[in-house]
Amino acid sequence: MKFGILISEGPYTHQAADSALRFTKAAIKAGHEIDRVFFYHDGVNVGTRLSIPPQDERNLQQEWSALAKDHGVDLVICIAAAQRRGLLDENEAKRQGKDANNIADGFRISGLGQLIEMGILSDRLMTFGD
Amino acid sequence: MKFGILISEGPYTHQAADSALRFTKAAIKAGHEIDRVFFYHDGVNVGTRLSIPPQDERNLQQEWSALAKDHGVDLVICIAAAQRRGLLDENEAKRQGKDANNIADGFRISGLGQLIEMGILSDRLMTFGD
Amino acid sequence: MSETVKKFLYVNRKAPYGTIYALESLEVVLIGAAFDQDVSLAFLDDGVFQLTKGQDTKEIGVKNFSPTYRALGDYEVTKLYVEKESLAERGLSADDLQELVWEDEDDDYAEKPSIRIIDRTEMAKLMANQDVVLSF
Amino acid sequence: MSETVKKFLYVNRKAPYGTIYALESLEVVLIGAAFDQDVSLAFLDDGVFQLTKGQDTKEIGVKNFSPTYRALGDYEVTKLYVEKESLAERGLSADDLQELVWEDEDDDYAEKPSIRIIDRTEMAKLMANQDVVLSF
Amino acid sequence: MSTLHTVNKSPFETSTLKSCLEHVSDGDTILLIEDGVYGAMAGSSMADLVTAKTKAVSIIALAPDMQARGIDEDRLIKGINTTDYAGFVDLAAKNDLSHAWL
Amino acid sequence: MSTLHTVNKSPFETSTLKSCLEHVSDGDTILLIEDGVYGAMAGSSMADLVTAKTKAVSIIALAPDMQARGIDEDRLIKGINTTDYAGFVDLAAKNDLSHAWL
Repeated sequence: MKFGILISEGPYTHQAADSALRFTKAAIKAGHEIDRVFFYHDGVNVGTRLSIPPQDERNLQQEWSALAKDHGVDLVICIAAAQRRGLLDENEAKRQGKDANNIADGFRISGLGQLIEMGILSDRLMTFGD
Repeated sequence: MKFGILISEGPYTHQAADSALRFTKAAIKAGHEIDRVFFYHDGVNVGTRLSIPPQDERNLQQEWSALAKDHGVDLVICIAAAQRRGLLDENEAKRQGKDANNIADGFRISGLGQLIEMGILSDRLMTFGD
Repeated sequence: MSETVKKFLYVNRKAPYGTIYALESLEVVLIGAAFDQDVSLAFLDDGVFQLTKGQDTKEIGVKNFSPTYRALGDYEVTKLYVEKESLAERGLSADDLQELVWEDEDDDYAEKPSIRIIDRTEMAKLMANQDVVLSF
Repeated sequence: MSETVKKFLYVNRKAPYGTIYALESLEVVLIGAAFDQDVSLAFLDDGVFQLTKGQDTKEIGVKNFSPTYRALGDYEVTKLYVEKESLAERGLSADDLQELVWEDEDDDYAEKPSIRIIDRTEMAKLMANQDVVLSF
Repeated sequence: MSTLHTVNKSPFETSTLKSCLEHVSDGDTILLIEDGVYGAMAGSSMADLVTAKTKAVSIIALAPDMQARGIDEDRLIKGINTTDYAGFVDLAAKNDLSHAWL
Repeated sequence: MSTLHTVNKSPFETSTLKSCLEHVSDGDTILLIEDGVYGAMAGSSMADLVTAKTKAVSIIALAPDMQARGIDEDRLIKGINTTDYAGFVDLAAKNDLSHAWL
């Protein structure tokens, strides 16, 4: 079965990004396909490579990036939500005249259409938010 | 009278950062002193210079940076909360081996002791959060 | 993809301005309108506050996005279900809501109301009868 | 600054793990302990869940910070007020909470309980009688 | 000693206003801000609970947040007044302590 | 057609669980996750409301979130079962639709 995952809250502040990660891992383990993970609202902040959680805590960005690498999970950050919150890739930074970018490996920035498409193409859409 | 301001939520997602800004401006206008503004929890995200809100919306980071410049308001971002959420200045980025930083003009990163000190030294501590 | 038509329900349970969810939900609806799916919007609990008349955000510095609901008809988003019990619990009636309309091209472009007040039992049925529920 | 002693009250009204507020509030308490102020902690509403026994976060991958409350006594944070009505509404009693103690050096280092169960009227009085209230 | 309590949540969504009402002391002030202003509306399922406290404490709604949400003054519970940000600052200065109910 | 409803809020802090209970259809499943698991506890002020629904719908609590919060299985309302993340995935696959109450 094809799952689409929507994550609406940032890492650490709300458990939503953790719950989504555990659900995704369990779904992959059960042989399901993860069509796409879409990061919206503060969820875009999961994709920053500049976070440094305490050493005895989990690193959510790295865990998601590993899922992208190991299982080809498509991690899409909403461009409109990302701009409001200061999450940029190299192209966006250039286009907007910003001197730095902060997106992590395995994440890509795209439009809200990718969320709707995920809703159309996946068998089940799961939302994790607040 | 000396006010200390604690902001606990990020920009745009919650109105807290807006309310704090309007309270601060009104307090300055009324002749009060703003001792310090302390950014905690997701509030640290107010201080990123990489955000690009839509052109017809307010830019909270710029408004706070202007208050720091025009009125000497001390804008302090909690280092522990900032590390979890990926908000870094040049020194922190170097120290942590990160290739970019994203702090905006007028903000500085420091410890939680600055919040306690603000509680001790200000006449009133106002909290804006969720 | 044009062959797949799914029933999409956008569930709105949060008040506007205190948090960004109402605005960013509306942005999804506007983008989603281009995909030619069968779209409904549900407003219940504090979500009914999104549709009230007379919103004026000048003094709080936040963008007033309530006029955007009036544009939904042009995007062929014409089914806005509002829960009666949620209105009543908040001391509101249908008169407190904006008048939202759409033009029915199959009926000589007659203006028809987009807001449909339904009760809780009907809302539960609406929710049960969907392919995708998006809540923010 | 050593001359100023203010009454600080940390108000805890949120459950642990679902959000980070309980953990980051505790981090402020630990740092604040170095400032030699008159510190009290209030636990009411869902905040009482922070102090329950037997928390084990292994399966959710989030750090279990509940043992840290047991260290508060060593930081001379010895006044943890827990509201009786909040416990009762949640089906909890004092027995469901961790045992937290501090050593009274003025009384031959006798171990004394840090948790004080108070009722809502006493909680209101406690809140009224502070110089600084920090809520997260 | 008196306290300024601020409540920024809708009373229909969270129990924050209810908890605040149960913990205020006579003579305190409750300022409803952001989504908290919905608690000031007459005729709602929360109105009786709020009305019952208007004698012992001063309940005030922040007008800019009311206007943003389209709430006219004539919709407010009797006994609830309004103020603006300047008034908010005055209330914070006038009371000895501020307590934000989050 | 059946729906998996997820609730991740404490029923003492927000009205989310109450609203979900009022909008489920017979035969649906409610999965309590994160702070939502507090809604599964017996003896609380919410327990009667939840218990009343255990006949018409299946109410399940996510065990990892219960353990994190120190809630033993014997504290649960009778008729509420538990599951783990693998069971969560199965529930999502088995039901036709998922509805997150946020």
